[in-house]
Amino acid sequence: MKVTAEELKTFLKNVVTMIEEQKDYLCELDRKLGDGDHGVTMSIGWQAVNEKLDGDLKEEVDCGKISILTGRTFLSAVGSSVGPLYATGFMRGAKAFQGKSELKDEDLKDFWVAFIEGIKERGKAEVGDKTMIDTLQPALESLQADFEKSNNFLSAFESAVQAAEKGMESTKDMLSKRGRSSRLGERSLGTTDPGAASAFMILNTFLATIKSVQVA
Amino acid sequence: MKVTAEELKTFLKNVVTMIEEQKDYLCELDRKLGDGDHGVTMSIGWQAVNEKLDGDLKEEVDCGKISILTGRTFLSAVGSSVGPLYATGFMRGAKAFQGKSELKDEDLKDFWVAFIEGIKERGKAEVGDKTMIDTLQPALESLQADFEKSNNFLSAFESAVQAAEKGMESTKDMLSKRGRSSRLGERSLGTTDPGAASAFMILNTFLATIKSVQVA
Amino acid sequence: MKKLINNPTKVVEEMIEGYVKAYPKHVRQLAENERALVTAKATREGKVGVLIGGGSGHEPAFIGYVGDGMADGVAVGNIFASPPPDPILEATKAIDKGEGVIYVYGNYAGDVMNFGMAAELADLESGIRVGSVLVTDDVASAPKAEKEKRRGIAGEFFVTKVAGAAADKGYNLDDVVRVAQKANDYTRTMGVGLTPCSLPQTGKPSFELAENEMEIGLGHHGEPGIEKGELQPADQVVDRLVNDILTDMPIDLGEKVAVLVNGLGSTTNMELYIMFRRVEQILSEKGIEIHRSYVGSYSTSLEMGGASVTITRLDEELAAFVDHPADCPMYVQK
Amino acid sequence: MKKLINNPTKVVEEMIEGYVKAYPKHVRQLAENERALVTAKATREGKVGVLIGGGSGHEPAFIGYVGDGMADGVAVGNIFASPPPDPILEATKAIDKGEGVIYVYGNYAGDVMNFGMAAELADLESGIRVGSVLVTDDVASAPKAEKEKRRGIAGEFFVTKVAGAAADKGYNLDDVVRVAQKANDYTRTMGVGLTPCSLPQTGKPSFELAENEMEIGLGHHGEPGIEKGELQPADQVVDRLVNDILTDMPIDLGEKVAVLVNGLGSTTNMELYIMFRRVEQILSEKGIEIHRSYVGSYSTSLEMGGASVTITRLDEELAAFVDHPADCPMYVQK
Ligand SMILES: Nc1ncnc2c1ncn2[C@@H]1O[C@H](COP(=O)(O)OP(=O)(O)O)[C@@H](O)[C@H]1O
Ligand SMILES: Nc1ncnc2c1ncn2[C@@H]1O[C@H](COP(=O)(O)OP(=O)(O)O)[C@@H](O)[C@H]1O
Ligand SMILES: [Mg+2]
Ligand SMILES: [Mg+2]
Ligand SMILES: [Mg+2]
Ligand SMILES: [Mg+2]
Repeated sequence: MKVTAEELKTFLKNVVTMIEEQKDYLCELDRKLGDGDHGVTMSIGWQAVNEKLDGDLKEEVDCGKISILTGRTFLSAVGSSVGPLYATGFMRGAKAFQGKSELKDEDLKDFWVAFIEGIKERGKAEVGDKTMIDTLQPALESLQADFEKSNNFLSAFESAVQAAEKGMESTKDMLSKRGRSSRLGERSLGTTDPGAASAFMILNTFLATIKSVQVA
Repeated sequence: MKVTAEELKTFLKNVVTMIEEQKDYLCELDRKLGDGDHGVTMSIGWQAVNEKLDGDLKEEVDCGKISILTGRTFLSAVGSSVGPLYATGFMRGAKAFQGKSELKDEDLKDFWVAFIEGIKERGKAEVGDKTMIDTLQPALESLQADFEKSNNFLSAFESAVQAAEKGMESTKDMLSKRGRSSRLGERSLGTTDPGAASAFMILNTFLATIKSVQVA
Repeated sequence: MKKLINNPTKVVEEMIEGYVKAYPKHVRQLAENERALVTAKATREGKVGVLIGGGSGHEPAFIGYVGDGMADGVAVGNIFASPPPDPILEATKAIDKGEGVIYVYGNYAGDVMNFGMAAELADLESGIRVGSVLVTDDVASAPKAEKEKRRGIAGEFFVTKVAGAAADKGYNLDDVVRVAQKANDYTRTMGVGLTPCSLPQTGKPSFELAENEMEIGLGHHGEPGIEKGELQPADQVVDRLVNDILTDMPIDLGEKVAVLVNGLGSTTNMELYIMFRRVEQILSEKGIEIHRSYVGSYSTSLEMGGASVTITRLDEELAAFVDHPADCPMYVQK
Repeated sequence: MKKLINNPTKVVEEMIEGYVKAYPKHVRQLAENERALVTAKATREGKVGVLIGGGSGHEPAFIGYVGDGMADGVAVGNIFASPPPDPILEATKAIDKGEGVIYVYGNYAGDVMNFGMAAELADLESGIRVGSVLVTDDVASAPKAEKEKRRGIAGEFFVTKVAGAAADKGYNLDDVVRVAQKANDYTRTMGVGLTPCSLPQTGKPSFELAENEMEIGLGHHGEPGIEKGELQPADQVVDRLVNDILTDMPIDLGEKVAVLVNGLGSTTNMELYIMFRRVEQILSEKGIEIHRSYVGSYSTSLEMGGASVTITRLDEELAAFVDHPADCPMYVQK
C-alpha cells in the first residue's frame, strides 16, 4: 500500500476530530483514576496540531517533517504526562518517514514500531502497570510478528489494532501502578486507563484512515 | 399585680427557651433581609444569660440587679446590633426595679417604658425603618395610654402586645432603611424584620409569664 | 455545608486559640478579655494606637492585620457580628500610649453602636482620646446621595493600611484620623457574589442563586445585593464593577490609584488574576496609573464565592502610606 | 461550577497576564516563552538559579513563589498538567549565572518526564548544570517502602523555601541540592478532601463525596485518596493526619519542626486555625517544638474543599533557611 503526505495529514486531522468527540469520555475515565484532565489535555494538544496542519504544514510533503512537527507541537502545547509520551512517539517515528512524501508498507511498520518503542523508553512503564503501554506493547508485538510473516502493513496493522483493543480492555482489571492513580489500590479496578484508551483510539483512527484511503 | 424576683427570672428563663425554639425562624428572616445570624445571635446571648441565671443570679432578689446583669451579660456575649439594643433596654429598665424584690404595676410599666426608650435612643431608628422599633414604638404608645387610663399593668400590657404584633406585621410591607438590608429596595418587601419579630416574642413571653403567674 | 470544625458554637474561640499559638511572636490575647488581641511587642511609646475589629468570618480581616505598620489591636466578634464594647475597650486600654487611639471599622449598625459605646467608656473610664473612621466603601450599599450610609467591605484594608502607616510614621491622632478618613473618602468597592456561605451554627446557605446566576453588590455577609442576573464572563463582570466605581468616584487621567481584587472565600487566585487583568486594561486605557496592586483573599465571607474590586485614589501622602512596609501574620509587605 | 473566567481554554494565559501586570516589579514573562516567568530583577551573579513549576490551579503555587529568597523562575503548565520542556528550558537559560540551576518539582510522571527532558536539553544545548529535587511529601500516595514513588503536595513549599534560602545565601549547586533534598526527606504531608473542584473546561466535579463524607489522602488534583469515611470533627481529622505523619516519620522529643496547615481552596482560614490549634496541642504534648508556623492556602487545588498538614523536621541548618526572609508576590516573610 501507499500512504501520501496528504493522507498522513488526513490521519492527523481525523485524530483531531476523534479526540473532540472522545474528550468527555477520556476525562471521565481520568476523573475516576487520576486528575480528570486527560481528554482536556489531548484536546489542547491536538487542537495545536490542527493549527499547524492548517498553517506551517499546509504545503509540507515531507512525512518526516510532518511527524516531527506534530510531536513538537503537541508537546509544546500540553506538557503533562502524555505530552512527552506521544511527542516522543511521533518524533521517533519520524525517522522512518524522513525525506519521504510517500510511505510504503515497510515505512509504516517502522514508524509504529519506533513510535511505540519511543513511548516505552520515555515512560519506562511495563505491561500490567495500567498505562497506555498495556495498549501499545501487544500492538507492537502483533505488528512485528504479523508483518514479518506477511509483509503486508494493512493486515498486520489490523491485527495490531485488535491486540491493542484487548490490551486496553485488560487495564480494567488492573491495579494502577504508575502515574497519578498508583495509590488507588482496589478502587482503581473496573475502570479503563485513560491513556490506554486514547492510545487505542489513535491506532484505530490510523487504521480507519488508511482503510478509507485504500477504498477511495 | 405583683411580680417577684423569682418570677422575673422565670420570664428570662422563658425567653431562653422561646429563643431556642425560634432560632431557626429568626435566622431564616435574617437570611432574607440581612446576614442570616439573628437567631444565632439571640441564642448565644440568651444562653449566656441562662448561665448567669443558674450562677451569679441564682440567689439574687434585687430585680434591678437581675435586669442590669441580664443586659450586660447579653451584650458581652453577642455585640452585634441587638447586643447594644436589648442590653440598653434591660439596663435602662433596671432603674425602675432598683432595690426591689417585688414589682408592682407601676414598676412594670416604668420598666418597659424605659426599656423601649433606651432602645430608641441607642439605635436612633424611626417607625417605618423596618426594625424592632416598628414593634416597640406602638407597644410603648399603647402601654402608656392604656396604663394612664386603667392603672392596670396586665390589661395595658395585653393591648401593648397586640399593638406590638401589628407593628411587627407592618414591617412586612416596608422597605428596609436601617442596618444590613437598607439597600435591598423592593426585594425587602414581604419579609418580617427579624428584630421586629424577636422584640415581639420577648414582649409576648413576658405577657405569657405574668399571666401564668397570675393564674397560679 | 461541610466544615472542618469541632463545636459550631466554639469556632471563634478555637480559631483565636490556633491563631495566637501560630504567631506568638506577633500577637497576644489579653488576659482581661479573650476577644481582644494586641501586638506581641508593646505599642511604641508616643505612637497613636490603631484598633480594628468587627465580626469574625472575614479572615484575614480583621485578626490577620495586627502587626507592624498596621493595627496594634483587634476586637473579635462572633461570626458576622460586631464585637461587644468590652474587648474593644480592653484593647483600647492596652494599646493607648497617651497619644490616643483610632478606631477603624466598617459602617454597620452593630459596629457603630458597640465601637461607639466603647469609645465613650474609654473616655469616661480612662480618659483615652478616641478618633473613629467608619469605612463606607461599598458603592452598592447606598446611593451616592446617602454615601454616609454605605457599608464597609474590602476597602477597609486600605483604610487600615493608611491609618497603620501614618501612626507608624509618628502622626498624631488628629492627623491619623484625617488621613484615614481621606483614604476612606478616596476608596470605592464593588463586589459580585456567585455562591453562598453558611454559618457554622445553621449550616444553611446564606442566599440562593441558580447555577447560572450572579448577584451584583452582594454584601460581605450575604446581604442581598442590588441586582441578580445571569453569570457573565469575567471581563464583563469587571467592566460593570469598575464602571460603577468610576461613575461614583471619577478619576482623572494621570491620577495614581491602588487596586485590590479581593476574593470572597472560595474564588480562586486564578480567577482573581483574570479579573485584575481586566481592571488593569480598563485603567490603563483611561490613563490611570496603578501604583500598587493587591490580588488575593484579603477580606472574605467565610467560603462565599465571588470577588470585589476596590480602587483607592492616591495623592502623594496616601501613596507613601500604601508603600509603607507591614508585618502582620496574614499580610506582610516589604 | 460557577467561575469568574472568560474563555475556559485561555484561563492560564489570562491569569499569567494579570499576574505579571499586578507585580511588574517582581516578575516578568520571558519573550522566548510566555509560560516562563522569572524575577524582574536579574538573578544575582554567582547565585545558583532556583526553578520551580508544575501544573496551574495550585496558586499561590507555583507562580506566587518567584522572588527574593525563593525561586528565580517558574514554568507554568496547563491546569493540573506539567509544563512542557520549552518553558522550563527557557527559564533555565534565563536564570543560569554559570553556577547551575536547581529544579524543585513534585514527583508526578508528567513533571518527571518534562523537567527531565528540559534538564537534558539545558545540558546539551547550553552546557547548564541542572540538579533536581523531586518532592515526595504525600504520605498517602505510596507506602513507606516505596517512598520514592510518593507525590509532591503542600510540602513543596518548604523544599522551595530551603532551596531558595540556600541559593540566596550563596551555597553552590551541590549544596543547594543537598539541603533541598534533606528538606524533602524531612517533610511529610497528609491531607483530607471534603468537596471537589472542577476544571474550567469540563465544569465537572473532580470527584464525588456525600454531604457527610470526607476522603483521607486525596491527591492535590482530586486523585482519589486512600480512605473515604464519615466527616469527623476537626480535632479527630487532625489527630489522624498527624498520627499518619508521625508514624511515617518519627520525631523525637525536643526536636524542632516547621508546620504548615494548608487550605486546598475553599476551606476558610477559620477552619485552618482550628486545625492548627490541634496540631499544636499534639506536638506540644509530645515535646516537639514548633519553630515556625504557616497557616493559609499555600498550595491549592482550584476551589477544592479540604486541608493538609505538613511537618518538616528542622536541624539547625534547615531552621535558618526557614527563617530566611522572602519577598514574592504571594508570599512575603520578614
Ligand atoms: N510512565 C508512563 N508510561 C506510559 N504511560 C503513562 C505513564 N505515566 C502516565 N501514563 C499515561 O498517561 C495517562 C494520563 O495522561 P494525562 O491525564 O493526560 O496526564 P496526567 O497524568 O499528567 O494528568 C495515564 O492514563 C497513562 O496511560
Ligand atoms: N438602629 C437600629 N435600631 C433598632 N433596631 C435595629 C437597628 N439596627 C438594626 N436593628 C435591628 O437589628 C436586627 C438585626 O439584628 P442581628 O441580625 O442580630 O444583628 P446584625 O444586623 O448585626 O447581624 C434588625 O432586624 C433590626 O430589627
Ligand atoms: Mg490526568
Ligand atoms: Mg443579622
Ligand atoms: Mg450579624
Ligand atoms: Mg494532569
